[in-house]
Amino acid sequence: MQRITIDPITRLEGHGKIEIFLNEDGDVANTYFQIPELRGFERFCVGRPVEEMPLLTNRICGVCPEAHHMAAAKAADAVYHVDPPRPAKLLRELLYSAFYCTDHTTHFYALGGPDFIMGPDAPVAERNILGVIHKVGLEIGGKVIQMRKYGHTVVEMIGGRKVHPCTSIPGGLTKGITEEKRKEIESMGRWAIEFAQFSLKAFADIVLGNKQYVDLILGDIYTHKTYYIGMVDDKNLVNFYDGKVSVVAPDGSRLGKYAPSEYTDWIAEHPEPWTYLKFPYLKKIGWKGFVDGMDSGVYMATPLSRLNAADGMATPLAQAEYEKFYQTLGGKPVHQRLAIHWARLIELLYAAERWVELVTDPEITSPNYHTIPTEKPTEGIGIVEAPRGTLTHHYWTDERGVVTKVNLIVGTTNNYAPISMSIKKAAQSLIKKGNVNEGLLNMVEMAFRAYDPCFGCATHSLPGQMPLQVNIYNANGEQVRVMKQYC
Amino acid sequence: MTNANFEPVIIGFTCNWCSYRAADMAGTARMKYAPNVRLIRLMCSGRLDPTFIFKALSGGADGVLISGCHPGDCHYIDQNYKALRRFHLTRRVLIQMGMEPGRLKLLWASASEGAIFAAEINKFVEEIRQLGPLNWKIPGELTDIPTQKSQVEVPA
Amino acid sequence: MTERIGVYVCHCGTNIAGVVNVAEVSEWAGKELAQNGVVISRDYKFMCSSLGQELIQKDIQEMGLTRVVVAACSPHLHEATFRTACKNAGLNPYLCELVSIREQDSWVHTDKEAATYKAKAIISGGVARVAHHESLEPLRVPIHPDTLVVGGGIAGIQAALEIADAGFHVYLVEREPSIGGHMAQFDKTFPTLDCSACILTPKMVQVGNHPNITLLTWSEVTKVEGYVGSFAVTINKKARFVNTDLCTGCGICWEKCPKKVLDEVFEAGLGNRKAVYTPFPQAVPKYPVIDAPNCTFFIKGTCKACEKFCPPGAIDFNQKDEQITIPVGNIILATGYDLFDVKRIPQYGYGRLENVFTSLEFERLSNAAGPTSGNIVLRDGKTVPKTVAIVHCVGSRDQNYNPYCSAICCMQSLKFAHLVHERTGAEVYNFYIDIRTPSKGYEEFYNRLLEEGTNFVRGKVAEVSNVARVPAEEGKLVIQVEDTLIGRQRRIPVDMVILSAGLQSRQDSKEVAKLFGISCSADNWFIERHPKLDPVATMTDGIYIAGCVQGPKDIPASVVQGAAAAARVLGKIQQKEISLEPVRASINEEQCSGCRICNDLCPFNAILFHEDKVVSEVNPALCQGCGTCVAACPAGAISGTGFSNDQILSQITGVLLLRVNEPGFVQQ
Amino acid sequence: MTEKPKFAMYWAAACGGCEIAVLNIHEKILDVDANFDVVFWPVAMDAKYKDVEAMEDGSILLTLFNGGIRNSENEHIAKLLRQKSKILVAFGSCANEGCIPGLANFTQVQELVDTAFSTITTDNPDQVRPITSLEMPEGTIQIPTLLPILKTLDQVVDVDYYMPGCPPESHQIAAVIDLVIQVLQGKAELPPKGAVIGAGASTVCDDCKRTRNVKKITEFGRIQLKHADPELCLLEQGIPCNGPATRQGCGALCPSAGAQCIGCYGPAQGVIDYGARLSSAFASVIDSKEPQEIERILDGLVDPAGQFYRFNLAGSLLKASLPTVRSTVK
Repeated sequence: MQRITIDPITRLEGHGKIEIFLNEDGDVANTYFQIPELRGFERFCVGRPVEEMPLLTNRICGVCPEAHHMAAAKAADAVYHVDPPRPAKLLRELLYSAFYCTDHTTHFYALGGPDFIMGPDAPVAERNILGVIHKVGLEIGGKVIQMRKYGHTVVEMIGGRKVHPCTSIPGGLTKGITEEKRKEIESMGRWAIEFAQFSLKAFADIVLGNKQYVDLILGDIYTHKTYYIGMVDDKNLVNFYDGKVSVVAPDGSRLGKYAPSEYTDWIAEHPEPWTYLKFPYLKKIGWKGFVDGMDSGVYMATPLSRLNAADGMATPLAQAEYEKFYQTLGGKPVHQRLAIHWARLIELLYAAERWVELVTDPEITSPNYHTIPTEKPTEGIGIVEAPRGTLTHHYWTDERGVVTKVNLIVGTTNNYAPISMSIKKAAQSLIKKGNVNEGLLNMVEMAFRAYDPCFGCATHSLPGQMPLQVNIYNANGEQVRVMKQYC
Repeated sequence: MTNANFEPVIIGFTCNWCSYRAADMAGTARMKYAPNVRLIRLMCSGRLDPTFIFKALSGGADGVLISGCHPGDCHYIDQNYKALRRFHLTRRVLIQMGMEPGRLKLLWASASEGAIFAAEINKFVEEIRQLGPLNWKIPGELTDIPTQKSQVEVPA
Repeated sequence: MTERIGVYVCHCGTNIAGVVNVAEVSEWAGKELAQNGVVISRDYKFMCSSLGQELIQKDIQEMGLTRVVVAACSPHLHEATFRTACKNAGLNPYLCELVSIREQDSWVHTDKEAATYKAKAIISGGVARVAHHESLEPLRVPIHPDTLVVGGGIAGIQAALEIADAGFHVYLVEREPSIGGHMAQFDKTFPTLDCSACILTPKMVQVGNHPNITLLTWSEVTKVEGYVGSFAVTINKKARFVNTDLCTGCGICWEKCPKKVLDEVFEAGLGNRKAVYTPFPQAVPKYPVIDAPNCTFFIKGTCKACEKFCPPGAIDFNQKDEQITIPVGNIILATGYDLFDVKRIPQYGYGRLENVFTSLEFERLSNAAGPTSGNIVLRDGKTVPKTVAIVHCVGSRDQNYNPYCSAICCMQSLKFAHLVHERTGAEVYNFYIDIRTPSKGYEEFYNRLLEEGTNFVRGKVAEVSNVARVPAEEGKLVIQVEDTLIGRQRRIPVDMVILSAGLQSRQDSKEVAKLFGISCSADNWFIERHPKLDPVATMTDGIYIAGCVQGPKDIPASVVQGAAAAARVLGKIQQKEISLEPVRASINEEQCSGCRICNDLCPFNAILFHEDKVVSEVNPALCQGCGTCVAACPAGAISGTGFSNDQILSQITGVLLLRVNEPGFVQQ
Repeated sequence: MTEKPKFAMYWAAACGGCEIAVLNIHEKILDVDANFDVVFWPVAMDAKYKDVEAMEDGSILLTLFNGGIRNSENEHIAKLLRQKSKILVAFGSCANEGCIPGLANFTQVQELVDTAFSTITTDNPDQVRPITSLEMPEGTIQIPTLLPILKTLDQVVDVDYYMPGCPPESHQIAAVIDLVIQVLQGKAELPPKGAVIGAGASTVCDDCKRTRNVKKITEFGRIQLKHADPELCLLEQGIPCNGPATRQGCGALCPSAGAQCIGCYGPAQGVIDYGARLSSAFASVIDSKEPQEIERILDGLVDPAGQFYRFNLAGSLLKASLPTVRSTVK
């Protein structure tokens, strides 16, 4: 039995560690994708005032604090049974859309993108943002930087801070925006739309234009027929901030939609003793292990899932791309994981359009951005779509609004099972006869990098990178080769 | 160690004008009390910074005594009320931190109350003895905390 | 560790050495505390002896010690001694720290081992602390030669005259129209029975004419700013409606004034005065005041009789209150006392039973210048009482009212008994708890009363009633009392009852204390700096107290305190400038962000906020060094010299040194 | 030109916000690329771990270390980077004082795991818990053990500079990078070892535009239960704002956004224990002399320890709750 350890997976936010066991033939017998840490937010948030949850859970993840800030704020609203005034909701979603643009940009150009732009087997040292800049030219570097800057500027204007926003409180926000800020935000939004279109074009040129990549995408290596979930509005169109969660079966049929208050009827988590992270699955279907298909409760929650789970996009340009997407990939649902990258760019376009839509709403500058809660605080659930998947915060409080219990099902966690499956499948198809090289390893990594997993979020654990180490043992368990790669 | 032969160490913060003089008076009157308290003189109980309390507790003390002039008798008019307020809040913090509230004691003692001062110290020492050692101190270097070595080894 | 610290452990004969193993301690310190900077550790029989001090000084000079720790008695005893010793050896006195191993160790512990162990611990604390001491220089503040005296009673008068006679200017402020205080209301003074007016008036006149005294009657202090040496005091001169530059005090105005007013203050409600008046004939200053609320002109808008008849035309109805601000270097508070309100004890019947009198009423009654020209008669104004009861301790030594002894009631009651006896020949009963006659000539006076045949009944009067049970009690006031000497309840019928009311602090004493930034006891008497050794100074530099404001006392004691306070002030003035303990707080402007947490924490108003720079600042001359703001500053921008964080925190670490090194420490 | 000085950035127990904050210096990131040889930066680029190992001690000029020390892994790499770096900077609240994850020090580590594995959605009838070394059919697999308490960087290795903030504000990061570049060009001096960089000496109030008066607290309030006056000091309105005790550096972002300061920049210059300072300040201005009344007012502070140690429990004098500390002694 040979053993390979990939530790950690790189260019994702947080931890991950893969154990690959080879059999006598040097083929993959099994893989274990382990999350080595747990932070215990569910425990140490107990005792804190509920209005602090949007500030504390921010720190679950500094990459998508906005998502936690929003989910927490919505949960805290629910705890106080208070419905924020419309302007507050508009502002929150505006902040959130701007954040989406930044986050998807970061992932596509800095984290996931390099695999495509540089090519999966490009030298390690070039497979990064700087490599992308060098290849595509400084112009794109400048644009990426500009996009991220705009996104964070809007987050700061509404959220008070660039990272870890602070303005959402039970009942709304602590501040609104002025007309001149609104104008700024609008012009940035319009630029964002252009940038999104530019990115889709780049993707079309570099990836869709490259047969090798298309085959890679369409190939079986990265395909799983699982369930998909994603939030939709009342017209069943993709929405990131509010709505019901739509659940779609591998055959594309809609299993149903659940409101935040119903999530416990739909989602359950399965523990394994070899990892700190739990495996969510569809309660109605049940946990059948790391398998796909109609009978396995394993589901995915990613940009691709959201597209699969919805009937379309709420904005015109994105809707057009949406249709092109399914035409190109042969109808709904799309099961190929690498298509997530494309779906992400479509969401980028949607977010940018939504951004402009919201900022041009006449109510956006209204001073009516907070409703003082009057009800006794009890229990509340908040759900938003984090870029990496459906994010659920559930709090219980005492009558003073002090948290007594917490449950969190975080973006990436949803995808723990499918990611594990993708890794196994990729490893099985790529590692033969104990033949391993970094290119292959990276293609294994690509299997999950597509999910843009954020195990900082997932484990609510203290993320932090660990060295990637591949130990290869022969059948006698002697170490014949050691490969170490940092991050 | 069992409480019986456990000798607590208590840090006592005294005000220069009342409680410290009460201690002096207990001395001149040769009143006997337990040798477990180490008094630290402040000009006024109002000088008491909770930092001192935490320093004492995390530095090896088993209990902390705060003493000052009786309400209304402060030599700096009403600074002992500030000590009173800090005492109440600090106690709340320490309770939340899992400490037995009995380890923090507030005692008003005038310069003439040597007997009361001595008696209260004896009482306090006994109470702490019953509570046992505090040990709010991470032994040695933090890095000495035994942890399972992770599998990722760096060859020397 | 750059400091070179010397540790000196004192045997104090056997006082310390008898319990603490001094040699062991000093040897331990020399060895174990070497890494903390201790370069020499010695023990000696009597460190405070000149030989002991020379020992330290020799080491300072020869070994170049930079810090000294003396483990001996309480710093309150010998801190000064050893600081001076260091100073004389060229070491800044504040680089010396005293560790009390006598009062706090050898004298209070019996277990030698434990005591020795404790000595080591606290010495280690002292060593750790002293390393962080800084050289300090006392603060020098110039003294303004003028003095403010508040209160024109005998204590204030005495203080004012002492200072004025010494050639320095005094402002004497009195809220009544005339100085004189309670003493002016008395007829005789115990035990010598000389006429109160006869001894007081000359002093009042002296004050009135003294070139060095600015007399401000009918005035009150409204604001006090600044600090010892340079106070700025604002005084409100209430409108007198009499131009004192023109007024001759001839008295025609009050003769002509048609309006009679019951005199609640000076005559204790027994007599009347006019709406324009001086409280009493010998009033100083001689100028009258118009009592506006009662003046017909101010009420109806007509009359002006006084104005019409005033020869120099000194009446001025348009006068307004006048605010003046004066600079002074020192302040003496002699604001006196209030009388206990006997109505609070209803069973004694005052106000209900007309022939029950208060002590003050009796003073007026017996006063030749009083409403009855000194005839002791009942309320009806003619009947001379045949039996008189004098009740001691009314409102004093009573948990329900004032727990303390009012000090003067015994002698006052004896005086009353004598006067009644002398003037009416009536039968006199004194009801007392204890007779207290501690001063010169007092006990003799008591004996004299006994000889005069006064009846002394030892017992607290339960009730004064007018309900007769036997014919003999008809139309009489009956005293119900347990005579504790014969152990029987007694009922004694009398014609007149005098309640010897106790003394209490002025009802506004709290406000006055706050105004001047000093403190009150639970009973609201002002607190002296030290009950024995510094009875007239307060915790606030430059502010002194004299007379009953500090606690109940008789005339001689008040005069003594007046003079004593004056002496203290003169001493300060003579110094031209004074040095203040350099134990002070200061704010680092860089670190202060003007959050204003500290602003309201200082009772001495030493912290001021600069709106422009948005930072707070401590006025070192006002700061008393309590350190409250240091502990409260969330930014850590305030530091306290003499009791810095470094010093205290390292002292904590120091005293815990042994604990932490204990074997078995941190064992569960 | 001669070889560029080496730059490294590492995250231990962090949320990634620090990395984002660094990326948020935007164009400046190109200066870093121009002036430094970025040898090691997990989130942004790949690098060979063995190269880092192979480097001579002290060959990395500047390492920005963010994240707290949660497990032996973090500790191990902290030591390695200390060894390889000339200048080691504790970067961000976690490395400085433990940050929000430090709140875990209120509870024993086992409780953290138990809670996570028994939530309402967890289907765990067999009470499964992570096992650090587990025999599977294919062989033994392991996961690291969590330390009993979360530690700050300087509780593990010697730290040269401290850069606070959760995360450090990008303009501060840019300024520090400028400074280092200046130093490289001999145009500036490094601050003394142990200094706090990228922050001011005073507190958040210094940058807060709200008007401040003398403080007298008669009531502690909750930000969601009132419409706070946007012009007036929040603390004066009873809203427990940590600004007065929190180091200047962020530009008072939260108070200017209508939210109370939660203290992410840590203690001000020369403050030993943030929580002690802040609680002392709050308590001192409580407007009552009556124990019962004081208690009533304090009831308004529903979570004092959390309020005062939100970001720096791990870095405080007490470090962790008593039971947690005791659990470290076996």
